[in-house]
Amino acid sequence: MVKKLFVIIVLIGLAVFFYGMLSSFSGNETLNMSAAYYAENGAEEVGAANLVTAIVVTYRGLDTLGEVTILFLTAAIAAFFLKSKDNFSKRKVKESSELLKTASSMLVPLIFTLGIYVFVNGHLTPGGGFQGGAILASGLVLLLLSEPLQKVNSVLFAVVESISGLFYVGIGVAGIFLAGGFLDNSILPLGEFGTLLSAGALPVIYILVGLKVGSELSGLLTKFQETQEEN
Amino acid sequence: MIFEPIQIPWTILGLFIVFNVGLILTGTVRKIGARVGRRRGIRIYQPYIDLVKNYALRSNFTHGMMFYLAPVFRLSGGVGLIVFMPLIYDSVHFSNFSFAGDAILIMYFMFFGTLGMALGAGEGGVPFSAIGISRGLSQVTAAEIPLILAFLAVFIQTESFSITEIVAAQQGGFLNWTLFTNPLATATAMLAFLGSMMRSPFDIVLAPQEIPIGPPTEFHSSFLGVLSTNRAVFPMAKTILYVNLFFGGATSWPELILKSFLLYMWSVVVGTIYPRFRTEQSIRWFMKYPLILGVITILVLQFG
Amino acid sequence: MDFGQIAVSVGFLLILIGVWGILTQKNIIKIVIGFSVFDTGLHMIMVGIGYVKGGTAPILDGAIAPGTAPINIVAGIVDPVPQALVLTAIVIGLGVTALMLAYVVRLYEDRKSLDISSYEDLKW
Amino acid sequence: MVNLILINPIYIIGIGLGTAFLLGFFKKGKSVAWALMLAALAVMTYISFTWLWSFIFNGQLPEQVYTAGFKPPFSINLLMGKSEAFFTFLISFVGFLGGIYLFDKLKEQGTHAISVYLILIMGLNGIVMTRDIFNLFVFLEIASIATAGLIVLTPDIKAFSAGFKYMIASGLISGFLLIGIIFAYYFGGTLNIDFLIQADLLAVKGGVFAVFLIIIALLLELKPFPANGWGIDAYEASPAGINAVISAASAGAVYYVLSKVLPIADAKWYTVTAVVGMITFLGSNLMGIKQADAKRMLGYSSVGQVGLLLVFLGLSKQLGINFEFIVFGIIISHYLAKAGLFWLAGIVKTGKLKEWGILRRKPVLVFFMGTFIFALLGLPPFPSFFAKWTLVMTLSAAGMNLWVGLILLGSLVEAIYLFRWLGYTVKLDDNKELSLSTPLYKTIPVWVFGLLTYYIGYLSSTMVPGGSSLSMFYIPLAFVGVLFIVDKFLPVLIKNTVSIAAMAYYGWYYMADLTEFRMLFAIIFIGGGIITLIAGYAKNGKRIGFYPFAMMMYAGLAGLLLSENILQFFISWELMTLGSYILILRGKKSMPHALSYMLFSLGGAFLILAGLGLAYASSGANSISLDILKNVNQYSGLIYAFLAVGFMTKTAAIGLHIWLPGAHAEAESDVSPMVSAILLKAGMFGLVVLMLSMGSQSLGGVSLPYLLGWLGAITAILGNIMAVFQEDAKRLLAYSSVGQLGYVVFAMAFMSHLGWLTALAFALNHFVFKALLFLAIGGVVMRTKTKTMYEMGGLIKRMPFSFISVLIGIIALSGLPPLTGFAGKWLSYNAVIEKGWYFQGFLVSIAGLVAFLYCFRIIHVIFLGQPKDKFKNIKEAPLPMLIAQYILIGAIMLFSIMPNMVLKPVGDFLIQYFPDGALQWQGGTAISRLGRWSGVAIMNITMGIFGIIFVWLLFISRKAVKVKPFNIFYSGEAPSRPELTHFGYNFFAPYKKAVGFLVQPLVTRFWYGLADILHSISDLVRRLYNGNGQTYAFYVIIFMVVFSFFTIGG
Repeated sequence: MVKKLFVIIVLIGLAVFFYGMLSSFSGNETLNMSAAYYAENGAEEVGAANLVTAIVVTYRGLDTLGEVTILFLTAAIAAFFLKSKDNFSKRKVKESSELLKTASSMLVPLIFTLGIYVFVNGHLTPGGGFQGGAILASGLVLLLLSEPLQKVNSVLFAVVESISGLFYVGIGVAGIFLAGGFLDNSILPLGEFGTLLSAGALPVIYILVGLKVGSELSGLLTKFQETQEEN
Repeated sequence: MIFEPIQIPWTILGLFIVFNVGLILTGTVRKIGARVGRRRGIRIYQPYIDLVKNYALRSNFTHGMMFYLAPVFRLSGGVGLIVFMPLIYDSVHFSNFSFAGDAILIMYFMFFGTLGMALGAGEGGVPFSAIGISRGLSQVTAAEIPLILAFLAVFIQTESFSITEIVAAQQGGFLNWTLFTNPLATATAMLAFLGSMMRSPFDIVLAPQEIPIGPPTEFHSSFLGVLSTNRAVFPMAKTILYVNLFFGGATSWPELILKSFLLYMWSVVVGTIYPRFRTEQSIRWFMKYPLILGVITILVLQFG
Repeated sequence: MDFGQIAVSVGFLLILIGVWGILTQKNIIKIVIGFSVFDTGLHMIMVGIGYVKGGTAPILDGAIAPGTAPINIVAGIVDPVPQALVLTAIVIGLGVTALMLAYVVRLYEDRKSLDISSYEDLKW
Repeated sequence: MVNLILINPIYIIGIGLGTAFLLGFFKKGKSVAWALMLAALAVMTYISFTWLWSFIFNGQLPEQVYTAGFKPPFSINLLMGKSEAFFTFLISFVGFLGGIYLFDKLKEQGTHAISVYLILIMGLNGIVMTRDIFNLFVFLEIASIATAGLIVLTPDIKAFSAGFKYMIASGLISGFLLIGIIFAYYFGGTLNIDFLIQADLLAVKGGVFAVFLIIIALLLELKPFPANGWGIDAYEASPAGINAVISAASAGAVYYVLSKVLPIADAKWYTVTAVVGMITFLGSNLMGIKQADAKRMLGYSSVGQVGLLLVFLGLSKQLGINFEFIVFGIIISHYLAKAGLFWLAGIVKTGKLKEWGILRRKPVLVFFMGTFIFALLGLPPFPSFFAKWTLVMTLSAAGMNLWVGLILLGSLVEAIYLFRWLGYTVKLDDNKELSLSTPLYKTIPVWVFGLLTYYIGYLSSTMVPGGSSLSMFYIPLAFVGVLFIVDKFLPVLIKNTVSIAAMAYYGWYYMADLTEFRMLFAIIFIGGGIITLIAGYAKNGKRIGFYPFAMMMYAGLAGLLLSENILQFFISWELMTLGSYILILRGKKSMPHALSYMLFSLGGAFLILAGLGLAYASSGANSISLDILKNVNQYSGLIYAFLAVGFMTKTAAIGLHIWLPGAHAEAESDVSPMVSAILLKAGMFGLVVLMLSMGSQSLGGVSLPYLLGWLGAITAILGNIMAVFQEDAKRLLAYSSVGQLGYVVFAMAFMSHLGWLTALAFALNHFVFKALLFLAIGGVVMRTKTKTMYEMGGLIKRMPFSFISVLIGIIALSGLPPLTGFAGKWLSYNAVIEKGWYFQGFLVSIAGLVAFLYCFRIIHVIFLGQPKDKFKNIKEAPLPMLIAQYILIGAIMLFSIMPNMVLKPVGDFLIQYFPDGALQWQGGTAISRLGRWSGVAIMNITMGIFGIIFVWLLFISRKAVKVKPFNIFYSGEAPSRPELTHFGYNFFAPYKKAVGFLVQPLVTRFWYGLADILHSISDLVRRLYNGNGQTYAFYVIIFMVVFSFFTIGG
C-alpha cells in the first residue's frame, strides 16, 4: 500500500508536469515553417496528392525505412527465440463456428484486396503502405481464427519480406545516383499529379512497404500461432 | 685534538685505575650490603680473587661463535666507554680518545656491550637466558627513556655535546654543577641511573644466585672472567659519565673516585631498601615518575 | 478549447492512466496493455499538436482540390508533419508491443506465471 | 597523407540494412550469413575510416548528407564530421570484432540473430549521424529494440526477464522522448536539430518542457543512477559478446547524441548533466564494490564511466579547448577496455569473480586483463591517463576543485573493485573443473583491442601538452615491452643478466649527469636495484611476470629523477606504482595486501595529481615545469598538504601505513628489499622536491613542516613499537621500515641543513641495511619456508653467513657505533637541539631504543637458542643472495669508516639550499656547533679494543670444549614442545604488558572501519535494485519528476 501511495504521489507530480505542458499548448492558428513549406511545395516537388504520404515516404523517407526496420527487427527477434512447436498443428482446439469459417472465406479475399488497394493508392488517398500491410495481416488473423491449426507458409513471408526490403534499400540507393539523394523519389518521372502513376518512385516504395509490413506482421502472427502449445 | 701515539699508554693507565677502583668499589659495596643485612659479608678484595679464579679455571666449554663474541662485545663496550670519555677535566693525559666523539657517542656506545652480551647468552641455548635477556633489555630501555630526557636537558642547557665542554660549564664552584643549575634533570637522571645499575629493585635480570635465569650463569671460566672484568669497568664508566654530566666532573683522580663512590652508593642504598620489581612493574615505574619528571625538565627548558 | 487542445488533454490523461497501469499492475500482460494505453495517449497528443483551427486533411483532393494556389493550401489544411510522425510512432509502438508480448509468451512458458515479481532473479 | 576515396556515409546505413534484409535468403547457410554480416561491417568500418582519415590527415571539412534530394530542415539530413567519423568508426569496428567474437552464439541462434546484430550496429551509426531529432528517435528505437533482442541471445529465463525489464524502462523513456520531440516541433516549427538550436526553445513559453523531456530522456537512456537497474540487469543477463558492443558502442553513441542535442538548452542544463553524471559516476562505482558477478560489476563500471563522460559534457564549456582531448581519452579507454574486459568475461564464462583464477591458464589474457583495468582507471601509459591529467589541470585552472575531488574519489572507488578483481584473477585457485573457452575467434578481438590500447596510449601521449617530453620513457618502456615479449621463453639467468646490464647501462648513460639529490637517489634506485637483482640469480625457472614489472618499477624510479616537468614526474610515479603493485602481488599470500597497497598508492597519486593541478593553476596555468611549485600564488598550504600526504602514502607515515607490513612481508624474498629499501625512497624524493620548491607553508595557521615533524616522530616511535611485537620476521622488518621512514620525514621537516643531512644519511643507511636485512631474512625464509620467528631458532650453526649479515644489519640499524647507523643518530641530535624540537627529538630517540629491542629479537629468535629438529639439515642461503648481502655489507663498512666520503659532498650541495649550520670537516671528523664525530677514529678504536680482547679471550680459552647447547641443558633429552626449548614467542612480554595499549591497531581499525562502512553503504544502496521491472520503471518516473521539480520548478 505504501508503494501505491508513492505511485500516486509520483503520478500527481507527473500530472502537474503535464498540466504545465498542456497549459503551454495553445493550439495552432496557422501552419508553422516546416508544414507551410510542405503545403506549398509538396505537390510540386513530390507529386503526391497525399501530403502525409509525401512526407512519410520522401521528405522523411529515412524514418520510414527505420520503422520498416523496426518491424523487421521485431519479427526477427521473435523468430529467433520463439521456437516453433513441432506439434502445434496436432493440438486440440475447439472447432471454430461455421459462421466464422464461412465469413472468413468470403471476407479474406476482400480484405486482401482492400489492403492492396490501400497501399497502391497510398500517395493519393488516406492510407498507405503501413495501413495496407496491416490490413493484409488482419486478413491473416481472420484466417487463423477460423482455422487455428492451419499451416501457413512462413518461408513465403520471409522471402517477400527480404525481397521488398532489399528493393526498398535499392531504390533508396538508386536515388543517390539518379536523383538528388538517398530515397529521392524522382528517379522515376513524377507523372501527372493525382493519378495512380504519379509521384515518381513513391508508389513503388509504398507498395514495397505494404508488402513488407504485411509479410512481417504475418510472419509474427504465424510465429505466435506456431508457438502455441494448448488452446 | 688529534690522535697521538703517546695517548695510548696514558689511556691504558687510566683504564687500569678505573678497573681497580671498580673492583674495589664492587667489593666495598657488597660488604656494605652484607653489613646492612647483618651478615659478615665478603672480604673487600674478594672480587680480585673471584676474577683470578675464573680466569684460571680449567674446565672450559663453548657453544660456538657468539659465545666468544659476546664477552668480547661486552668488554669492548665497557672499555670503549671509558676510552671515549675524558676522565679528568682539563687533563692532557686522561682525556683519553675523547676526540673521536662526544656524549652522543657514549649514549649509543652503551648498547654495544648490551647487544653482545645478549647475543652470547642467546647462543647458550637455554631458554631461561633468553628470558633474562628479554627482561634485561626491556628494563634497560625503559630506564633509558627518562635518561634521554635528562641528557637532552644537559645538552640544551650547555648547548654542547662535548663532555669536556659540559664539565667546563660546571666549573667554578659546586653551585655551577648541573645538580644545582638543573636539579630536575639531575633527579630524573638519578632515577634512571637505578635502572641501569642492575641492583634491587631492578635486578630481576641478574638474580644469578636464586634462579638460573640470568645471562651470566651461562658463561664459565675465562668467558665469565671477561664478563666480570667488565662488571668492574662498565658501572664505573657509567658513574663517570654521570659525574661528568651532572656533578661537575672531576679535576683530579681522588675527586673522581670520591664522586663515583658516592654515586655508586646511591644505587646501593636504594637497592638495600627496596624489594625487587617484576619487569613490567619496573617498566611502568620508569614510565611514570622519572618520565614525568623528565618531561617537566624539558618543558621548563623549552618554555621556562 | 479547440480540437487540438482536447486531443492533447485526453492524450495526457491516457498517458497517466497508462503509467498507472505500468506501475501498479502485477500482471505482465496488463503492464503491456498499460503501454498500449500510454502509446495511444502519445499518439493523440501528436495528432492534436498538429491540429490547425479550421484545417482539413492534408490531401490535395476534394476540399483542397489539386491545383489550388499554394497559399490557399497553407491556409486550408492541418499540419501534415505530426500525422506523418504519428504513423511512424504507431508502427514503432506496434513493434514494441509485439516484442513485449513475445517476451511474455516466453516468460510464461518457463515459469507459468504472469506476476512480474516472479521474475526478480537478477538484482542488486 | 594518402588520399582515401571518400564514400557517402549513407552507405553505412544502406549496406547495413540491405545486408540485413538480404540475410533472409540464407536461413540455412548460417556461416555464409555470418560472413556476409562481417563483410558488411567491414565495409561500414572502412567507410567511417576513410572519413576519419581524411578529417585527421587531409583537413577534410564536415559534410552534410541530404536525403530525398531536399535540403534540411525539410528533409532528414545526416552529418559526417570529425566526431561522427570517430564515433561511427568506433561503433562499426567494435561491431566487426564483436561479430567475430560472437561467431558461435550467432550461429547457434541463426540468421535472424545475425541480422538483428547487424541492424544494431547500423542503428547506432544512424544515431550518431542523423541531424533530425525524430529520425534520431527512430534510430534510438532501432538500437534499443535490437539490444533488447540481443540480450536474449542466450535464451534463458534470466535473460528474458532482463530483456522484459529493459523494454519496460526503455519504452517509458522513449515515450517521454517522443512527447518532448513533438512539443519541440510545436514550439520550434522544425525537427532538425540545428534549426531547433537556432529556434531557441527556452525563449518560448513552455519550450522548457520540450527541452526538459528530450534531455531527461536522453539522460535516462544513458542509465543514470539510480534509474538504471534495468540496464544493469541487462548487462548481467546478456552474453558477454553483446555486452562488449553495448558498453563500448551504445554508450558512446548515446553519449554523442546527448552532446549533439544539448545545445538546444542553456547553461543550466549543462550543469544538470554534470550533476547527474557525477551522481551516476559515484553511485555506480560505489555499488560496484559489492558485486560478485563479473558482468554485473562491469555493468556498474560501464554506467559509471558514462556518468563520467556526462560530467565532462556538462562541463564542456569550462573545459574549453581541452574538452575534445579529454573526452577522446576517456571514451577510447572505456571503449577498448570495457569491450576487452567483457570479451574476457565471455572467455572465462564463469560469472563469479572468485573463479577467475582459471584465466591464468592463458597468461597473455591475464596480461591484457591488467592492461584493460589499468586503462580503465587512468594509469599511464594509457589514453585515459592523459585525459585525466589534462582534465585535472584544466579544471584546476578553472578553479573547479570540488569536481576534481569528486572525480578522483569516484575513480578510487572504482579502483577498489577492479583491482580486487585483478587480484582474484592473479592469485586465487585455478579451479580445474571449470573450463576456459579460447577459440581463436574469441581471443583475436581481445588481442586487437589490447594492442590498440597501447598504441592509442602512445598517440595520446603525443597529443597532451608537454607530450614531446615523454620521449624519455620510450627507451625504458621499449625495454620493458621486449621483456614482456620474451618473458615466456627465456630463463631467469638470461633475463636477470640482461636486466642488470640494462639498468647499469641506463644509469651510466642517462643518469651519470645527475647532481645533488638526484644523484644520491640515483645511487639508491639504480645501484640498489642492481644489487637486489643480483640476488635474483637464486631463482630458478622462468619467473614469468617478474622482470618486466621490476623493470617498469625501476623505469618509473629513474623517471622520477630525470623528470623535468610535472607530467613526466607523475607518469614516473604511476609507472613505479604499477610495477611495484604487480611485484608485490606475486607473493604467495599477498593478494589483500597488494590491493591495499594499490589503493593507498592510488589515493596518494590522486592527491598528488590534485596538488599538481592546483599548483599548475596557482602558478598561472601556463607551464608544466616542475619549477611551478616554486611559483604558487595561492592555495600554497593546500598544495603542500596534498603533495606531502600523497608522497607520504609511499613513505607510509603513520595513519597511511597499514598497507606496508603486509605488502612488504608477503612479497617474494628479493622483492621485499626492492620495495622496502628502495621504493619507499621514492616518497622521500617526492618530499625532497616538494620541500625544496615550496619551502615551509602553513595551512590554517599551522606550519606544515611542524606538523610533518610531529607526524614523522610519531611514525617513528609507533612504527618501531609495532615492530617489536611482531612474530613474523618480515613483518617486523616492514614495521621497522615504517619507523625508519618516520625518522626521515621527521628530519626533513626541520628544513635546516643538519636536518636534511640527517634525513639523507638516514635514507642512505636505511636503504643499505634494510636491503641487507630483507635479503638475509629472505634467504632464511626461503630455506625454512616459514616467516614465523619462533618456529626457527639456532640457525647460526647452519647459516652462519646469513647470521653475520643480520648482525651487521641490526648494528647498523640500531645506530650503535661504530657502524654507519650512528651517523644519523648523531646528526639528528644536533639538528634537534639546534631546532629546539625537543619532544619530537625525544620520541625519535626512544624509537631508536625500541629499534634496539626488535633488532635483538630478530637475530636472537632466528639464529640463536635451541635449533629445531626439522631444520637440522637446512642449507645456507643461496650464493647469489649472499653475494648481494656482502656487497651491501661492504658498503656499510665503507660508509662507517669514511662517512665524510658521502656526507661531505651531500653537505656541500645542501649549503646552497640551507646555508646555515653546515658541518665542518677535519679529514674524517665532522664538527658541528655542538659536538664532534670521527667515524674513522671510532671505528679504529673500537676495532682495536675488540680485536685485542678477542685475541686474548681466544688465547685464554684455547682449551675450551665445544658442546651442543642441547646437551648441556636437557641432558640430551628432547622436550616435546619446541616452545620450551626456545624462548621466542611473545618475546617482549613485559613490554606488551606495560605499553601494549600503544599498539592497539587503531589506525587499522579506522581504515577497515571505513572500508566496512563503504561496503555497507554499497550493500544498502544496491537494494534499490530489487530486480522488479516495475520498480525500475518507477525509478525512471521518479527520476523524471524529481528532476522536473528541480529544473523547471514544479
